[in-house]
Order: sequence, then structure tokens, then C-alpha cells
Amino acid sequence: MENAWLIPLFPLVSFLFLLLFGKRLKEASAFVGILATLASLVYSILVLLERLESPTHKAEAVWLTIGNLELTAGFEVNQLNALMLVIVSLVSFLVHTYSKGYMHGDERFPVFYAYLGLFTFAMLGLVISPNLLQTYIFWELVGVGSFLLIGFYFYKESAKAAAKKAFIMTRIGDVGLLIGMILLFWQTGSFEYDEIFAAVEEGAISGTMITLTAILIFIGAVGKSGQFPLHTWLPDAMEGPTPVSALIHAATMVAAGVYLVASLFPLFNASETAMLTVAIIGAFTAIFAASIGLVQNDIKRVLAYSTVSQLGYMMLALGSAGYVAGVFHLMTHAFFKALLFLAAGSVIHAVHTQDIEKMGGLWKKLTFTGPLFLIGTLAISGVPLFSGFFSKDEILIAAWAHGNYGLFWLAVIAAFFTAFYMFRLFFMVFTGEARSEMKNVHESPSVMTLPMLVLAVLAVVAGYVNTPWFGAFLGDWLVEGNEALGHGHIAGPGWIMIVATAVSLLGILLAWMMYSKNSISRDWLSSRAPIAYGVVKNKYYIDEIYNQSVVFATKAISLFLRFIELFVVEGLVKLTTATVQALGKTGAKIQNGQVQTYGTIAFVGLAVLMVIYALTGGYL
Amino acid sequence: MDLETLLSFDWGTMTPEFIILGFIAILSVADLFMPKHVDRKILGWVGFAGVVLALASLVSLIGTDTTSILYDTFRLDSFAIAFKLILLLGAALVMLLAIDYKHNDGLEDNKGEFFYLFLSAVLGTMFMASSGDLITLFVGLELLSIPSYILAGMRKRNMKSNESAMKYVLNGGISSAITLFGMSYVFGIAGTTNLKGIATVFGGLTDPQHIYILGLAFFMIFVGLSFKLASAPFHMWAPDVYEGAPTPVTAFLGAVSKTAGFVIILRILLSIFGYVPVAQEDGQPIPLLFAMQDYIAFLAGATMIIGNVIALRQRNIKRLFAYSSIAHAGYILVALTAMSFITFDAIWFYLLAYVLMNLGAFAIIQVITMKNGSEDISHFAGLYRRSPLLAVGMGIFILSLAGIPGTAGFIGKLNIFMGALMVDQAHYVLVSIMIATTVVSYFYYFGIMTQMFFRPASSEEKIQLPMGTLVVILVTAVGTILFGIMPNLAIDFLHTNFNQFMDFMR
Amino acid sequence: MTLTGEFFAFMSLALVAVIGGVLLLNLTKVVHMVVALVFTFVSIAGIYVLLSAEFLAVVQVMIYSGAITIMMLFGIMLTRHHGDEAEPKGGTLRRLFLLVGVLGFGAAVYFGIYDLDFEAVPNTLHENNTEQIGISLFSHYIIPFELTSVILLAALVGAIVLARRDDEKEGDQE
Amino acid sequence: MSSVPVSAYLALALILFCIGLYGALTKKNTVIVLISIELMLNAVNINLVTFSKYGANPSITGQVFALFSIAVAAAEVAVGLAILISLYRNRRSVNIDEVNQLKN
Amino acid sequence: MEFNYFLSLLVFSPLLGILLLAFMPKTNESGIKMLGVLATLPSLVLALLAYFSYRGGSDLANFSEKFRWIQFGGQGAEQSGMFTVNYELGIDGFGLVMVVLTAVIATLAAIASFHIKKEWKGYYMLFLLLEIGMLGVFTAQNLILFFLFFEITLIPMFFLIGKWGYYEKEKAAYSFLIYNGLGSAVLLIVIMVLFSRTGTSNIDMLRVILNTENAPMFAPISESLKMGLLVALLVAFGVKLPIFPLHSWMLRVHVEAPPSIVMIHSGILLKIGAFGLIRFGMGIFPEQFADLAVLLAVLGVINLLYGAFLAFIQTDFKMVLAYSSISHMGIVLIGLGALNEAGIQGAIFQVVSHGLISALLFFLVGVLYERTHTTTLANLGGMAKGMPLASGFLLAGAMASLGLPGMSGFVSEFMAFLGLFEEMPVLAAVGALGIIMTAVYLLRAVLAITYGKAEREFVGVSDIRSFEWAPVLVLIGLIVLIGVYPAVLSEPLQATLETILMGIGG
Repeated sequence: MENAWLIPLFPLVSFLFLLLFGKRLKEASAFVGILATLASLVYSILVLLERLESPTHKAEAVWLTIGNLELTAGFEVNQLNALMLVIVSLVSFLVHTYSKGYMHGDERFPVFYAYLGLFTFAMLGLVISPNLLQTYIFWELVGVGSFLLIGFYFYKESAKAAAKKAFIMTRIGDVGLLIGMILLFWQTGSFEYDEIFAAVEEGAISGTMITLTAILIFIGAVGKSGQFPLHTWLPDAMEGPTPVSALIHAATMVAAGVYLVASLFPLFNASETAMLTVAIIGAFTAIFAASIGLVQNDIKRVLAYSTVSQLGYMMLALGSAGYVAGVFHLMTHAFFKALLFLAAGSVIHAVHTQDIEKMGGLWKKLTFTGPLFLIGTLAISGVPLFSGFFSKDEILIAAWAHGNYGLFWLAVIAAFFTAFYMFRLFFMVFTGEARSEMKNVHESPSVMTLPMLVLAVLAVVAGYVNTPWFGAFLGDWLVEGNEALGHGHIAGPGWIMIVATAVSLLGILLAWMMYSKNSISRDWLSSRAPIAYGVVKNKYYIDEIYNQSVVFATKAISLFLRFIELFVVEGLVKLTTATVQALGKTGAKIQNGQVQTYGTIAFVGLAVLMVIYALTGGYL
Repeated sequence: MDLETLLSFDWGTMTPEFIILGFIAILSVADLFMPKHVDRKILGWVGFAGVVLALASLVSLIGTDTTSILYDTFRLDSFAIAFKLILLLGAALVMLLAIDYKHNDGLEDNKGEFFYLFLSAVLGTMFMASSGDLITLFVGLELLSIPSYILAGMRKRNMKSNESAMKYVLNGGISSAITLFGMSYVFGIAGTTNLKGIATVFGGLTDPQHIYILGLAFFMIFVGLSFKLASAPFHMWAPDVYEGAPTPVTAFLGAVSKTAGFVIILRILLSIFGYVPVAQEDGQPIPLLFAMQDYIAFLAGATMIIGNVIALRQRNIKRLFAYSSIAHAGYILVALTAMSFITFDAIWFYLLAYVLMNLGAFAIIQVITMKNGSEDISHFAGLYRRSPLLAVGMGIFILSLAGIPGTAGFIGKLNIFMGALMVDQAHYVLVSIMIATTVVSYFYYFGIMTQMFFRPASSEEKIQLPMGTLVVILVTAVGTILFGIMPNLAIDFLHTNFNQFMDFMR
Repeated sequence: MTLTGEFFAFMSLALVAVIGGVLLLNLTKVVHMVVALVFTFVSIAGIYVLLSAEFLAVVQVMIYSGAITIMMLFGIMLTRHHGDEAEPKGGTLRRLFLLVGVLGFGAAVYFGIYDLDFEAVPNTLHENNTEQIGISLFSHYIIPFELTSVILLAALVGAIVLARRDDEKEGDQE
Repeated sequence: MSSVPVSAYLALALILFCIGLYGALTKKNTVIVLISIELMLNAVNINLVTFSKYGANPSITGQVFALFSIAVAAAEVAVGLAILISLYRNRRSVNIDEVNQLKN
Repeated sequence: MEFNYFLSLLVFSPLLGILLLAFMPKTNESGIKMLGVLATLPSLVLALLAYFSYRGGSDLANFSEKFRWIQFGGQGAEQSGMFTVNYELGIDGFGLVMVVLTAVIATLAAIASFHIKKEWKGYYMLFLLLEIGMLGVFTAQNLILFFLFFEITLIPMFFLIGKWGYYEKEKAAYSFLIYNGLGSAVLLIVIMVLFSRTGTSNIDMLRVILNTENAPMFAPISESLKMGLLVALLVAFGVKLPIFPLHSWMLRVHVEAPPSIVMIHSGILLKIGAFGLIRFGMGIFPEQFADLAVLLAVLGVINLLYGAFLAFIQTDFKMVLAYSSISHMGIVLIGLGALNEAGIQGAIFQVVSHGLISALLFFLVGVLYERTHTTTLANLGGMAKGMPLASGFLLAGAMASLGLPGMSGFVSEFMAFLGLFEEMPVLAAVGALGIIMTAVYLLRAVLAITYGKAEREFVGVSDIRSFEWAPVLVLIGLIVLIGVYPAVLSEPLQATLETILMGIGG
């Protein structure tokens, strides 16, 4: 555990190595990446196992001295970190493996792996950071990794736009985080988590300040985790290669926001307002994104909105003091969403389109991918016995137990939506008529299916580490030794589980009726409420609103400033030079070549001086 | 006065003047008897030798005690030596330029006359530096002026030259009259023309009416003499005259004659008006000169502004340098305004630097204008390609004129600033004007740079440098840089040998 | 101020001098102007006599009324004239400007001198005036005197150089 | 002692000086301009001679000064005329306001 | 004592190159280029030597050297120890860092200058002169020497821009000259006021004299005068930095000058403004500086946002970078305005970091222009296809510029904001908007060049090659080094910071 800092270094080495020699290695680059992440994975598991027994380990060294302030860098292995290490390195390893098949034949194959390495390094670094500053550093680095990978197909204008958008939108959140972090620093004198918590506990910070900083930091999380209103980049981020979506925009990076809030849970918990904000934003995002997901036709976008929605769930959990529930869902979500994306990737790989309207009847052709996809779908829909069921249930209980009844019902509806759109997706892709143009559809190679298989297993079993029936092992472990995180298991009314099961089954049923059985017309909603349908279909016009307001305002300010630049700044300069020139012109004009003028001016000058002297300095 | 008394004076101290006088005689006689077709260039070299000889003898006089001959009508004090050094140095350089000056419009027939008229003007400047009597000063001034009028008009067939001489003589006459009018009042109130005597009388003045009249006299003398400085308000002749006069004469007017103007103004102002007590409100009288500071400052400011601003519009290189020389007169007036304990240092050093850089620049201007027969600034285009030496040389002079560090011009300005800022009532406004106008001057100075270095040449023809001009350029360039990097050579020389001009009034 | 002979003499001389000056300004023919000025010069000589400067008075008559005036007349004759001295055109503003300047100047100076008076000191200027000047000039002021000779030499040479007609071609009009 | 006050002489000089100046700066004919300058110098001489007799410390110096001034003035006139002739030869005019080739 | 003449050697070693170049035949292109680069190496080696020996524990005071240079005002002044200007060089931690930065960037820019197409000889001679000036600025121990070097940078820049620049080079050169001329004019006034009134120009002495009650001075300096001087300093260095609204010259320079020169200009010359503000403004007038802190911070935020918003709508990449420089200099001001340890250290970090980053970016601009002959965003696109390496580096540079952690830009930005948030949180929050805008405009511009559809005509262009690797790798390496291990920079600075903060605190 003392050497846990090595974990992020493996991918870093892979990144640097591939930068230097990638060109020569060609597709062999994959092995470098896979090997590096495998090393990380193995080590992470060792660390996790060790952490199960022993207490938190933390090591730091001075990074930067500012006068007598010393900022440190180091690493910490606590329960959350150890868990995250495993999740991240596992998913990363699987995605590395998967990509070898998926990216086969791409001319920038080594670059892809290099980027993946960079991202994995940053993400692993992020999860073992012992302080906010370091968190922020890696926070930004994962952003870059994400940016690079979204824009991997740089020649596509849409990829370019998406990458830019992702970077800037998250950057907005990051500034919030930065401000919050710095304010917190001046309040507590430290970036260290434990010192901050200590200060909070002692009441060294005023309540308002806690609320303010917590909300500012939450803005960072909103940006990163694609929460409303900074969610728009995440669906666009699907421009990146699908394995990237699985790794970054489903399992790990987008969960970083949740991770951040979880890491700072004691701070948030100290402010009712902050908690409520987190919960409301979470719940709203959950239902909001789910509703958009209902009508999307791009396989990856559906999954993306689903991700946004699920992240909202996690936020809701944290905001409802359900620390364990949030983290638990983070974990299960990582597995089943990664699985779904990889499976989707496998589908895209097979049919070369992302439009689900153009798919159908793939169940028979993709004999392997199909069932795996179904497992993922079941898990996310909260069908009992799958992992999603347990974690979602925890969240609902937490929300109810915290007294956020309104939010609880929102979450329930969102669960219904989730089940519906996921199965809508499943049915449209795998059932129904096989399209005629779908020739040459074949199953992906095993290098792609095996990772999916691993994830599928996890998607099924991961839930059992924390269940009401077999003991809340995970929860107890997570909160062990830290009361500020709340209880390992929150007991809730038994009916909640039934409601949850009911809505998910209802959703599946509805989807089956509309998209498989066709007993309800697919246009049922769009024909009855075209306006509402249009609004949802267009993602509530959020992008357009942003374009019209923020982007427009920025441009307007810029143009206004250019006006100032041209007319005020430059104008003043021009005025000055013009004045000097005019003076010169006048002077030259007076110099008219008439010698008597010269004499006159000289003499009158003398006379003026003398008269002034006589009037002022003279005697009498 | 018998022979004994006559011989009792230390005539040796007048050696430099006698040498110049002797050479005037030699040249005039030689010119008279030389056959007409013989090139008079040789006379130029003789004249140059004379100036150098005079310079040498002047150098040997450094360190002699203050001597006064005939009631101060001639006096050799450290002030005189220090400034005569500059004057003779300038004169020697101008002489070299004049030797190489060739222009086919009337001057060539009278080259012999040109040289000894020039020497007489130099003689005049020397007496202006070296006298303690109003009459000698006035006569010295006229001895400078009258040959200058003639020299300006010596390109007889060139209308511009005629016009220039005409303008010069008319303005000069008026300025002389005004100066003299002022001097007559000074004489009237003092009853003597001896500067020390005047100072003694003035020191005891109490009658406010007399002081008032002296104030008027101050203005008349100052404005009258500002003609020689080409400073406001008597500056307007300068561009016309500089443009029309033969280039060596322009160089002479711009450098040597201006120096002489400062010399006489310092001499008269300090020894006369520095002693007139002006009662202040607090009862503590201050010298009239200090009471007049605001006026001088105003004129200095006006001079700097006028010179630099109008120079922006010039296309004729000589005219441009005329305006630039007006501006430089303004800079030096700033030092005069300040009247700090380093005013002498500042003015001396600045004049030294100014003579070097200005004459260097004129040497190059002469080469270029002679080559092209026109004085338009565009003939400098591509000079860097045609003659890198000339271009770099001109670059150095221009940088120095613009007051860029590393050149003598900068140290000169530094001295002036110091003086103006170290006094209790520091002249912030004046210094600001000076610096602002300096920046304005970058426009036209660097305009020449632009021509020389950036613009393509109209012809690729190389430029041949005559010997004398080459010497001038080298000497001035080396001096400009040397005194810019190691100004202590000059400043220490000044202080070790001249002891702060303590003997100014002794 | 008593009405003495000296006073009358001064007044009449001064009047003539000023009238001469005013005529210089107002006459239209160049020659007339010069002649008017001769009167001024001569009356100034008279004033010198009043001021015990007999030698100067003689010099004044000889040089100004004589030499310089004659020289001027020569100058006028040597250069062709377009008839009368017409008023220069367009310079009205300048003249007005100048007039104000001259008046200001005059006022400022007059303000200083109108009641200027010095303690009367007896002097012997009128005795052997020429001798006194001679002694002063050749002992005290020998250096400026010699310098003046250089000036005159320079002026002489210069005048010849400039005024001499070139035998070769006539002025190249630039 | 004197029935004519010093100030009268000085005032006369002042008036003549002003007249000379005005003439020098307004007259069109260059000869007249030159002669006006002479008038100014004459005014100065009156001053000098007056002070020589009635000044603070009467002495012959004032007259000597005046003498120098006359000598110089003569030289100046000579040169001025010579320049005028030289100019006239090229330009065929003695009008001062036509001498304006050099300007700006 | 083994370090005698060390700094002189460091500063003036390029002179050797100039002399050797003077004897090179004009046409020997590769020889001149090689020599030009080689001539920058001694300084680099010496600078690194100094850095490592300092890190190795040797005292920077050992490097100081001092000779009597100019003595103004004669013996009297000399005895009282006043008005002596020494030739004195020395470095503190800050100076050392700047010297190393200068030496590094100069060498890299010399390599980048291989792209220069004509008249290499003159180019490299001026270039080396410029390097002398820059090195001198950071080592000068008195204000007059500082000013001298400061101006020495001005003149070569004028020529380098005016001769080797792009389309409107002369206009840009003039703009540069006049603005900087004005700036240095104001600076000169400040320097001269200090020198004239205290009698010394040594920076440390001034620090002591001005902050001690009743310290001996030649003439008094009132509190309001001090304030005035500081404001003047702010203007003077504000032109250089540049501070809004004194920035318009710098845009032209960035656009018109050759990229290798912009590397120097943006990398070092702009930083002289910050250096001066910290060294003189804070050092000599700590109390007044504290009074102005709010103003500075506000100006900083204005700069930051103004630059960022305008960079957002530029159509030319060089303009984007130019405005980006303005924006980034705002961070320096923010740090200074914070006036605490974090802020000042942030400002200094930003100085160094932006120096490296902008050098990198402009080098890449040069590489790009070399191949495409355009920098207009609309004409470019998809360069990542043809030149993936250059595009990658460009992106890396942009990332560094927008403050990506792990690169130097983040450290400085972070510290500056850390500092400001302690003092003025609201203002800082407004300023933080700039962080977003930086990302917006940089990505917009860089992605427009590198991403998107490849312009067909640029598909065949070659990528980074041969000598181009050196600047890119060194700069990226340094940027990352500082970003990852800021101690390389912060440790040498500690002593300087303590001195400065002591002044402010006391």
C-alpha cells in the first residue's frame, strides 16, 4: 500500500512510451497499454485487499512552497480511493483490451492508446489524491484526456465541436471548483481533506462559507458529471470512439463529480442548503435526462442521456445523505454502463451505424453481444437480482429516509423512464425485422467480447456486496471509522423495493408493447402532444438557448470591446498623433518664408515677454 | 600705455587667437597672390592646420592660472578654455568638411576667401568665449556674425543661398540691435562695460526701477542672443538659412555658432544678471536670473516643441536638421533654466556631444547631397546597401541626437535632467516636455533610419568618401560612442582641469 | 525742466529726428525715404553734441549721413526698381500684430525710463573729447579695436566677393 | 544740472528704435529695411552716449561703445548691400516679400 | 572571488559573436546562422552555471561586480558619495531566473531564426545586441545602467521588426518605437528624479534611503512625489507589459515581426515590464505600492478579460496570441495586486511561464507560416493531418497557455488567483471568468488550425524537422518541468520574495 503511487504511473509510462515509439510499434502499441493497465489493475486489487485489513495510508511531500505556505502532493488510500482504484483500473484494462479489436485498422492506433494511457493515469491519479489541489490537477488532466479522445477523429467537424464543447463546459465547472477550493483554503489554511474536515467539524468556518464553498465545488462536479445545466457536452461527447465513451463518459471520468462530492461528503453534510442543492440538481437531472433519453434515436446518445440520468441518481443519493448508496451506485453503474457501451460499440462495429431506426433483428446475428446487452439493460433498469436493482433501491431509500419525498417520486418516475427507454433501445436494435441493408453483419472478435463478458458478470454480481439480504458489506466497510459519512446501511420502508420493481417492470412492459409487440403505436406520444414531443426530442432546446444567450453574449461583449479598442484606445492614439501633426503643420505654415514675419514673431515674442514681466514681475 | 606695460601682459595666453589671426593673414595674402587656376584646396588644409595648431596651443594652456589682459577685455579662465576647446574642435571638423565641399554654383571661385572668412568667424567665437568685457563680447559676436552672413551667401549663383544670406543678415541685424539696446541699459545702470565691475555695481542695487530696467534689458539681451542659439522666439530664420547655406556653413551654424551663442549667453547672464538682487515677498532677495527662470523655462519649452514638431513635416534633410538643431537648443536651455550646480557641466558636455554628433551627421549629409545634387531625404534610401559605413555612421549620430543610451547624446541629456530635477523646485513640467518632445523626435530621426536601412536604394552605385570627410565621420562617430560609453573621460577631464569654473568671476 | 537753450536745441533736434523717422515710414519713394533719414542722422549728430560727444557727432555725420547713405543710394541705383515703394500686400495682419508688439515694447520700456534719473556726477567728457576717446580706444579697448579691424576686413572681402560680377555665366536659376 | 532730463534722451532713443524696428519689419524694399536697422542701431547709440554723460558712472566708455557699434553697423550694411546685390543679380528684384523660396 | 567578471562575461559574451560576424562574408548563409547560434551559447552556459551553483549553495552576492563608471558633479559630489554611477552588475534569485530564461529563449530564438530569409548577417548582429540588452536589464544593479540596457533592447528591435517583419513592418516598428519610447521616457523621468534627488541610482541603496526616515538626500522627496513616481513607473512598465489601454503597439509587433523575434519579444521583452514593476515598483516604493494594489488588481482583471474577449473574435492566429499575451499579462498584474506571497510568486511564475509558452507558440507560428504562408484561421484547418507533430505541440502549447495542470501555466495562474482570493475575493471571482475565456479562445483558434477538414493545399506540408525539434522539445520540457516540479523555480525565488515582502510588511 505504501507504493500505491505506482498505480497511476504504469499508464503514464505507457503514455510516454507510446508517444515516443508508438509510430514504430503500430498496432503492437495495444500490448503496451494493456500490459500497463493490467499492472495497475493487479496492483489495485492488491491494495484493495490490503486496505480491507489495514487502516488508511497517506504519504505526502512538499510540492510547492509559497512563503511559509507549503503545498503538498502525495497519495492516500482510504476505502473510497481503494474501491475507485479497482473500478477505474478494471474498466480501463477491459477497455484497453476491447479497443484492440475495435480500433483495429485505424491509422492513429498508437495515438489512441497513448491517449488512453494518459487518461487512465490521470484518472487513477485523481482517485488517490489526498488533497483538493491535487484532485484539481488530475481533475483537469482527465478533462484533457477526455478532450483528446472525443476529438480523436479530428477531421470531423462534429468531433472538433464536441471536443471543444466538452472542454469548455467542464472548464466552467472547474472554475467553480477552483474558486471553491481556494476559498476553502483561505478558510481552513489547507487543501488537505482531513484538515478541511477537521476545520468543518470544529466549526472554524462559518455556515455561509461552508454552503458557498460546497456549492462552488459542486459546480465543478456538475460540470464533470454532466449534471443540469452543464450536461450538454456529454451527449455530444459520443463523437469519440465508443470504447472511450465506455471508459470515460460512462464508467470513470463522469463519475468523478460524484466521487468528488463523496470525497468531500463531510463538508457537504455540514450544510443543509448544499445538500439540498445537490439532491435537487441530482433528482432533476435524473428525470430530465431520462425524459430526453426516451426519444433519442442514436444508440450512443440514448446511453449518454442514460448516463447523465444515472449520475443524477448518484447525486441525489449523496444529497440525501446516502453516501453509501451513491458510491454503491457509482460502482454498479460503472460496470453495467461500461458493458452497455462496449456492447453498443460491438453493435456499431458490426453494422456501421448508430441510428437505431436503421437497426433491428440483430439478436440472431450478434449472438454474443445480444445477451450481454440484455444483461446490461436489465441491470440498469433495476430488474431484481441484477446489480442495478440493489444500488438504485438504496438510493430511493436514502431519498425517502432523508425526507426528500418529492425528489423520491421524481426518482421513481425516472426509474420508470429508464426501464422504458433502455428496453426501447434493446427492442429496436435486437428484435423486429432485420434490415435488408444489414449484410456482412458478424460478431465481434473475442478480444472485444471477452471484456464484455467480464463486465456482464460484474453487472450481475456486483450488487451482492451490499444488499439488504446478504449484509451491507460494502457500506459498512466504506463508512468504517468515519462517522461523518453516515451509516453503512439506511433502513427504509419495504414497499420502496416493490415500487421500484414495479415501475421498472412497467417500463419494460410498455417498451415491449410499443417496440416489440407494436401493440401501441410508436407515434403515440408524438402524434398526441407534438409540441411536448418536439421539445423533448430537441433536448429541451438547451443547446439553442445557450447559443442564443451565453455564446451570443460573449460575442457581443467581444464586439463591444473591439469597438472600444478601435475607437477609444486607437482613437486616442490617433488623436494624439493628429494633434502633433496638426501642430507641426501650423508651425510649418507660419514659417512662410517671409523674413519679416520671422522678425515680427521674434520681436512680438520679446514684447509679450516684456509686457508680462512689466505687468507681473515689474516694479511698482 | 608704453611698451613696458604692453609687454607686461601675458600675451602668451592669447596664443590660440594669435595663431588663428596669423593664419587669416597668411591665407588672405596667399589667396591674393596665388595664381587663379591653382586649386584653393591647399589653403583649406593650411587653415585646418591653423585650427589644429590653435587647438594644440589651447590644450597646452590648460592649467594656466586665470589671466586677464587689459581690464578683462581678454581673459583666459577655465570657462574660456573649456568652451574654446569645443569651438576649435568643431571648427577643425567643419574645416575638413569645407575642404571637401564641391558645388558648382559660385562658391568654387571664392574658396580661398571662404577659408579665411571662416577662420575670422572662428576668431569671433573665441573672443566670445574669452572676454570679460561687454564691448569685446559684442565685437566678438559681430566678428562671428558678419563672416557668417557672407559664408551663407557664398553659393552666389544659387538663389537659395542668396536668399539664405539675406534672411540671415536681416534677422542678424535686428537681433544685434535688440541685444545692443539691452546692453545699453546695462551699461547705463552700471556705468561700466567690465563684467566684474557691472557685477559689483549690480550687487548693491536697491532701486526697484533700476532692477526693472535690468529685467527689460535681460529680455532684450536674451532674445537678441537667442538668435545665435536659434531658439524661440528668434528661431525662425534657422531653417531657411540652414537650407540655403552651403553644407559646411550649415554645419558651422548649427554646431559651432550655436555653441558660441551659448557661451556668450552664459557669460553675460551669469556674470551680470546673476548678481542683480530681486526682492521677494519673504524679503530674501534672489538673483534676477533665478527670478527669470519661468520665462527661460517657457522659451525652452516652446523651443523644444517648435523644433521637434515642425521637424516632423520636413522632407529636406538640411531643413530637418535645422529644426532638430532648434530643438537641441531648447534642450540646452533646460539646463540653463535649472541653474543647478552642474549646469556648467551639463551645458559643456551637451555641447561637446552635440558638436560631435551634429557635425558627423552633416558630414554624411554633405556627402549624400553632393552626390545627388538634391537634399531630399529620399536620397538616403538604401544607403545601407550603397555604403554600410555611412549608414552605420549616420545611424550612430541619429541615435545620439535622439538621446539613445550608449551615445554621448544620452549622457548629455542625463546631465540636463539631473540638473533640472536636483534643484529644490524641480522643473518637472519642463523635463516632461523635454522627454515628450524627444520621443516626438524619434519620428523624424528614425524616419531617416527607415530610409537608410529599410528602403531599397535607387541606385546600387557605391559612394566614394573624400579623405577629410572620412576623418570627420570617424572622429565624430568614435567620439559619440566613446563619450556615450565612457563619459567619465570627458566629465573627469572637465572636473580635474577646470575645477567647476570657480574662477568664472575672479 | 526749464526752458533753456539746451532744451530748445534738444526739442528741435528730437523733433527733426522723429519726423525723419516717421517720414521714412510714410513716404512712398525710396530715395525720399533715404533722404528723410539723412535728416534723422544729422539731428542725431546734433544730439551727440548736446551730450558732449563731439567726436561721435562728427563720425555720425561722416559715416551715417555720408558713407552709409551714399552706399544705400548706390544700392538703390544698382538695383532696378519697379517705380514706387508700394505697400506690401496681404501683410496687414502682420503689421497690426507688429504694431501692437511695438507699442507693448515701447510701453514696457517707457514705463521703466520715463522718470529715470541718476545722481548727477560732474564729468569732463566735453574736454578733449577726441583725445579721451583715442586714449581709451588705444589702451583700454585695444583688443576689440583690433578685432573690429578684422571685422571690417572680413566685411570688405565679403562684400567684394558677393557683389563682384561673375564673368562667366549668369545665375543658374534653380 | 541739465535742463533736459535723461529720460527725454532715452525716450527719443526708444521712439527711434521703435520706428526703426517697425520700418525694418514692414518695408518692402530691402534697402529700406537695411537702413531701418541702421536707425535702430542709431537709437542704441543715443542711449549709450546719454548714459556716457548722465549715467550712473559717467565715463567715456559709452562713447567708445557707440563708436564700436557704428563701425560694426557700417560693416553690416556693407555686407547687407553686397548680399542684396548678389540676390538681385539672380532674382531681379529687391522686394523683400518676394524672397520666399525657402519656407515651411 | 572566483566569479569576478562572471556577469560581465555573461552579459557581453554575445559581443564576441557580433565581432566575428562582422568579419563573415555576407553570403555565407549557413556559416552566419551557425555562428549566430553559437554566439548565444556562452551566455546560456554561464547562466546555467550560475543557476546550478546557486542551487548548489553558493551565494549570489559572489557574482556582483562594481566599478566606478560616471561621476557627475565633480569632486565635491564625489567626496560626499553622491551622483556616482557605478557599473555594477549583480543578480538575486529573480534576476537569475530571468537571466536563465533569457539565455534559453535567446538560444532557441536564434535557432528559430534559421527561417529568416535575407540578410542574415545584419539580423544576427542585431539579434545578439538585443540579447546583450536583455541580459543586461536583468543584471543591472542601478537604475541608470538598467535604463541603458533597457534602451539597448529598443533599437535592435526596431530594426529587426522594420526590416525582417511582414507586410506592415515599418508601421509596426514605428509603433513599437514610439510607445516604448514614451514608456522609457517616463521611466527615465522617474530614474532621474530619484537619482537627482537622492544622489544615488543603486537599487538597494534607493530601497534603503526611500524607506528610512530622514535618510540623507540631496533634495527632499515628498510622499506625494513618491506616489507620483510610482504611478509613472506603472505607466512606464505598463507600456512594456502591456497594461490596457497601452497595448496597441504590441499587437502590431506580434503580428508583423518575424516569429523568432516575437519569441524574444513576447518571451522576454514584455517581461521586463513585470520585472521592473516588481524590482523597482515594489522594491523601492513598497508603501505606495500597497496603496495601489487594488488598482493593479483591477487593471489585471481588466487586462485578463479584455484580452480574452478580444482574442475570441480575432481572425488571425497571431492576433489571437497577441491578445492572449495581453490577457496573460493580466495575471501578472493580478498577482502583483494581491500583494501577498502567493500573488507575487504567482506573478513571477507567470512571467517565466508565459515567457516559455509564448516562445513555444510563436515558434510554432513560425513553423506554420513557413509552410503555409498564412496565419489566418479561416485559411487553415486540419493541419493535424499533414503535420501531426506540429499540431500536437501547438495543442500542448495552447493547453499550457490555458493553465492545464502539469504545465507551468497552471502553477502561476493558480498562485496568482490564490493570492488574489485572499485579498479581494469578489474581484478574483470576476477574474476567474478569464480562465474560462482563455480556454474558449485558445481552443477556438487552435482547433480551427489543427482540427477539422484538411485544406487540400496543405496536405503535403512537412512536419517538424531537423533544427525545429530543439526549440520545441526544450520549451515543452521546461514548461512541463515547472508544471510538475515548481520548486526549480520557486526555490531560487524565496530570498527575493522575502526581501520584497519585508518591504511591504515593514
